[in-house]
Amino acid sequence: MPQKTIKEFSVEYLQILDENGKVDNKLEPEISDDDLLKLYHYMVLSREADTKLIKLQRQGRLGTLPACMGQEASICAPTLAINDKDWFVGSYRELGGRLMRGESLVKTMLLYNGYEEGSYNPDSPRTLPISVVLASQLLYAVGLAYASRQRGETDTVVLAFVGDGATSEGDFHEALNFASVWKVPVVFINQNNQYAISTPRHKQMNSETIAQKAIAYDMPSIQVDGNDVLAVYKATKEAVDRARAGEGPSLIESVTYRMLMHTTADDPTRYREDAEVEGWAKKDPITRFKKYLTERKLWNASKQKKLDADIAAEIDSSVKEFEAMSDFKPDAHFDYVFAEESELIKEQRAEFLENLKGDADNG
Amino acid sequence: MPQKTIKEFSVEYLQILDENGKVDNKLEPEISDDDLLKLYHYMVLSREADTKLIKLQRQGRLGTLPACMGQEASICAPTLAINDKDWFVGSYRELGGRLMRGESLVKTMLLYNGYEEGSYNPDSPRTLPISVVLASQLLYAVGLAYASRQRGETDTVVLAFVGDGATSEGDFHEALNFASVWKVPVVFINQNNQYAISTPRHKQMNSETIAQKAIAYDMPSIQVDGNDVLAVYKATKEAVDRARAGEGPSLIESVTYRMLMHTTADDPTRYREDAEVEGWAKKDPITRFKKYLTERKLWNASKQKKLDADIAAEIDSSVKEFEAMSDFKPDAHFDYVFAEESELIKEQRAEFLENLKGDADNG
Amino acid sequence: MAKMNMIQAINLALHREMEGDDSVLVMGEDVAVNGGVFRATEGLLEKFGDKRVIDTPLAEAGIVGTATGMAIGGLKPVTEMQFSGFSYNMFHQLEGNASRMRARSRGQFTVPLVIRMPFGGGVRALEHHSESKEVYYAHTPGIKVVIPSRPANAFALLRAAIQDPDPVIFMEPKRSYRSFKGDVADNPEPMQIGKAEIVQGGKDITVISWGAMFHDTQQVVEELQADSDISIELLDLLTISPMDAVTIAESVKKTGRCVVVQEAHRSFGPASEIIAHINDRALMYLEAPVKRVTMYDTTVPLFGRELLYLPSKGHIRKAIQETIDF
Amino acid sequence: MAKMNMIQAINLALHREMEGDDSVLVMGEDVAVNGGVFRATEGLLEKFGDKRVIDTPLAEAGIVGTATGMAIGGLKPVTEMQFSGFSYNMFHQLEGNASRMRARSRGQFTVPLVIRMPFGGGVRALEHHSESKEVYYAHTPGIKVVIPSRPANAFALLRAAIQDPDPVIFMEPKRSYRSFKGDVADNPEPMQIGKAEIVQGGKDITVISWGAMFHDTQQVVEELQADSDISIELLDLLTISPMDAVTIAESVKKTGRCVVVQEAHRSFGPASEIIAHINDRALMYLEAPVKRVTMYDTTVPLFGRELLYLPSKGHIRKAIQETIDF
Ligand SMILES: Cc1ncc(C[n+]2csc(CCOP(=O)(O)OP(=O)(O)O)c2C)c(N)n1
Ligand SMILES: Cc1ncc(C[n+]2csc(CCOP(=O)(O)OP(=O)(O)O)c2C)c(N)n1
Ligand SMILES: [Mg+2]
Ligand SMILES: [Mg+2]
Repeated sequence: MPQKTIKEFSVEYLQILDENGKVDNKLEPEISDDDLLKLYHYMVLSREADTKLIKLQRQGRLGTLPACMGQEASICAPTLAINDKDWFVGSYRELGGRLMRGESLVKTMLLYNGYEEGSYNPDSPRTLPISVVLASQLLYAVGLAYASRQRGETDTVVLAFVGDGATSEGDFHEALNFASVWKVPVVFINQNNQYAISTPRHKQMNSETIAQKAIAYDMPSIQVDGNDVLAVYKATKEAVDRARAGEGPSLIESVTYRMLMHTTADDPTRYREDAEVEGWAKKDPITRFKKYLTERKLWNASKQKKLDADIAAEIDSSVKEFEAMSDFKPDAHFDYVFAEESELIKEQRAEFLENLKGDADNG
Repeated sequence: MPQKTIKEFSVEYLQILDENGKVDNKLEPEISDDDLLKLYHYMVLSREADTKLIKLQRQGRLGTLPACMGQEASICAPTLAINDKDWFVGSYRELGGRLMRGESLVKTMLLYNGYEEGSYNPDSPRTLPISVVLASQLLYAVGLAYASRQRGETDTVVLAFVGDGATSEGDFHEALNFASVWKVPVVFINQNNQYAISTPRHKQMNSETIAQKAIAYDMPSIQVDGNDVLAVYKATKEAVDRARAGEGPSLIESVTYRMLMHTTADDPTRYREDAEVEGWAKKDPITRFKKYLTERKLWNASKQKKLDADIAAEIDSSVKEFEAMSDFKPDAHFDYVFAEESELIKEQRAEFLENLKGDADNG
Repeated sequence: MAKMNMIQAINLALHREMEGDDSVLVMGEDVAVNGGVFRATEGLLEKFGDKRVIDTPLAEAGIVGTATGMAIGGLKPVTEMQFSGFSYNMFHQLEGNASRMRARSRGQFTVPLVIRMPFGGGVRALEHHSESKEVYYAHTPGIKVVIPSRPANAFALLRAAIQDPDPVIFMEPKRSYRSFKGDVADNPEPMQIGKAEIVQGGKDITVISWGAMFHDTQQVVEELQADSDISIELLDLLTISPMDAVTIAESVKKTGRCVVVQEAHRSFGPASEIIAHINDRALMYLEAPVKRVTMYDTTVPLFGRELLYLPSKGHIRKAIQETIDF
Repeated sequence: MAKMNMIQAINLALHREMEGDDSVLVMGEDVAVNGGVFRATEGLLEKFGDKRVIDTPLAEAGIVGTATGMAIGGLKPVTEMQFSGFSYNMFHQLEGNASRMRARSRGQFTVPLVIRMPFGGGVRALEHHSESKEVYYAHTPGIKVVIPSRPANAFALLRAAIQDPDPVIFMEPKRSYRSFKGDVADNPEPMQIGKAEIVQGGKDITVISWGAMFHDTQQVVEELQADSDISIELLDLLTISPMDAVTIAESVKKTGRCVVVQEAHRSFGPASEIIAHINDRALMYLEAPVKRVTMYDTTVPLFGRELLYLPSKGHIRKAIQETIDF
């Protein structure tokens, strides 16, 4: 037996709704009108909320936070493809997805105001808190999927998000490997927004696509236009269906762009050209989606006006609610070291409260 | 633009000298007679030394050590493809390769007798000590390759070994990614010996080949019959040539089999069938190579007799030299904490020597 | 009541917990078919099947990371790190997620996870197989660190660890795995994590140790008591973190003297924390400095020299003697 | 002599070392084009090119692992961990290779590597961005751990770290990056790693701190001295490991009292090691227990509460007062 080819692979790309809002009807996914409108609602809400959060941060009313503008399709469309019984395992840039999952904007603001209370979301019991250690969340996503099957939930799927930069971490590799070996129902959504802070994709990896990384695990994958809600939804829905059917995990590379700063602490003009940003502005996912909805007669200017007003009001009342909050229990942190307080923690809590009194006395 | 294929990949397999010693002349690599004989010498030496080391361990004269039988082609053929100026970065199962690099068997025995002196090999200044933290060595292999280029050694190549099990570690992924981004001259040799201790390949990964893992990095790779010296050599040589020419790293999956225990602490009958082992015995790399040499008139029974005698004598004298060694400086370890001894280490060394005296006094 | 060694006791504890609770599962490298490289998990696969006894891929972060997810999802994974020396591959997972999930989510998500790992020297092993670095874990909030010393307490404490609603690092002194047997009651009083054991009372000096060193220490204590009229209070620490500062301090208040014997490196080692607790709670009772008998601050030597660098009985005896004579 | 803040001093040290030695290079996440998220490496890319100033892929083990190889191969890599909270991803590389290569190979292969990492709280950051876990590194043989407190010592100690033939963890108190300026001589006396600095002499009590806490501590010391006639000896630890036990002990022998102020968690923290050294060398001089003023053993809170959990000036003052009054 001489030299011969033993395996062949390919990577597919999917786009349905193009930059000009033209749709490829053969590929159009089935989405109910209600769901289409829900999706649009949350994409717009995400964008407006994002804008508001950044403003609040600039005014010193919130701490450092990440910007999401441009990635709304890439974040919200996958979220539409799962249901409440499924798990949502995010990184930190999935604002719109979290809102769709039922988290309130008040919680988001609490978190970015430095309170763990923002990560306590009993109304969304299957949405995990944001994860900052890059790619580490993918591993617990895989474990969650294993647990759901083991506990007899034959229907549950885990949706897990990760960035392009984070694919360089060992945990990314270990998670995809475990998922494929265990054949667990996880759908990995890669937000390929072209940058990891200042580092562009080509310094991050030598491969032209992230989708091809799934080949290392014989895992289905696809690259999609991440600013095209229809493509992102369709690819995710197919992957979710496979996962539910017991056919294991998938990787979706969603090609998108972070239009603003990495976080409010970042200055993107240091590492990228305005022209690049402008190019991507033309591919905006919301503009494109709106055109599609309008053409399908699901949308019009008066609906838009009402939506804008509703969202402005919602954000406004959330900010008010958030700003009215006070009275955060100072020693709360001692409550969450262990289920049962240890002696040392008990002593330290007492010392803490004693010192607090002292500090207050000292002004 | 609808759904379309954007990338295609394939994995090749190479075998030149088949299980029966039949050679595919079209693929036969150019190797000088001297080199062929050198390769054969070291493969036999490796096998005999391996056998002897295990015997010594069984007699309590050495500690736990790994067995190499069956992997001689897979280890020695790549080593033949590099030269002394190149770096050799092993894991722990490359005995034959280390001997080819000029390490003495005495050092090997010292190491497995629990003395770091066995890892001090000034005669082989570009061979790194064995590495036990799986896959971690791949990262420093990549760094070495970067350093050689940076320091103007435009010719140096790094050969790095890793097992099938170790491909699951995050470090494997990070190393291949860094190597491909930096386009450094590293050749990764994957010893796919089918097991990681008791864990077979199919529990380790969902992919059918390890070679395909290189696709994640757009890195050239190939799967070779690891018991076929000619195939292993040829694939490595091509990869080494590419690396030297500045074309970057490669991954070679060498499909072989660990015929004996993982280490002397392991009992392989707990996890695999004799029949499987017997099947692989028929593919033995040394038998096959000997047939090839004999057919090429490079080898005959009398040469074999001489080789056997030489090797027996060499091993014997190494064992004698090793066993004659004594007088290991007890406080040697304090010498290698830092280049310059710190105060605390100075004090601790004094305390150590004081205690030692006490212990001796106490018998 | 049966006589067994520590490995058997650990194995029995795993059997009992898996029988008693469907959500308990065991996972790690070579734990299923092979029964673990030390045979701690032997027989579990046959009894509980490969969904609850999992040979994982070879990746420690993968093991602890996925186990964290399983624990969040309602299971109780008992993971094995083949040797503690390879547990650092998962350190970021433990520090970053498992240890923080309760605090991060205000109790919404919790991680009842056990990480078993053989540790320590004296078994003529390869590099990375002989270290005692419990401090890395003990200095991390949100996790408990337990080190048994005998079959009976290994059995009881591992069961307590599996039942614990928070992450527990269960470090097994591999030198004690098979070196002796002890009585293990199949249904003993449960043991509580967080308590040191006063193995014997005494009034002249407090001697504290844990894990494999505990046995050398105990022998020296017995020899010293046979040879002299020193009355020694011997403590087995058992839980490294959170440390039982009260028991330590009460003992030292009584004896006024203390020796700590540990395999860990000296600097920033557990003995320093013990000394700090004594400082906080019993300083004025001290009649001599607390002595630290420890591994030195060198990399742990290969086995050719390891016994020289591990605390020797002579060293322990000398430390006790000098502290008494101070 | 120029006035600059700590970030500028670090940046200048990198410039000087890279100018002076071709084998020095800088690598990490976002260190080149972006000049580092704190701008510590600003201007290096333009001056030294992208072979010596490398934007790496996003992988901490990858950075430290490849840097280890570079160091073995004759270069002097200065790596940046973007925040210390992400350095645990490379812990196995450091513990398993960089820290051991000298011992493993009997000096044949050595690793002159620097790992810079901003650490500590007080800057209103996200989770994982505010921890002080120097102990993980300090308990590891074969590596040094340095923490500067001021522009001048940051400049001199970073240069010493780069020139050091062994791995040095250089932990930068990010709260002090831009909070004040100080004089930095471009060609100062070199500073030696391993020495604590007696910032001011005194005879009633020794107060020890380092990093960002040093400044709060110094302020309290100054206030106390203004308000009373307490004479305080103030030490800046500067090197965490190997610790300057002699300077600490000599000071405490003189004063008989000591307070340690640290951002690190209390249990198994650096203060415990300081107490252990005092125990070993100066116990009988102590007139009061050494006080530990520390972060508590809870996960470091998000910034909403972090100032409550970091040692406050009130807490420091109280500790000094109580120790004096003991
Ligand atoms: C393990 C780890 N290393 C470093 C960081 C610091 N960091 C935060 S975000 C970021 C870039 C992430 O890029 P990418 O994965 O592409 O996600 P994006 O921010 O673009 O959504 C870095 C380096 C981190 N959070 N975790
Ligand atoms: C990081 C790490 N985890 C676990 C181990 C323990 N261990 C030693 S060898 C081995 C199996 C390695 O298998 P493979 O990579 O296939 O190499 P082989 O032994 O077959 O040559 C394991 C799990 C280790 N040495 N390092
Ligand atoms: Mg990105
Ligand atoms: Mg193998």
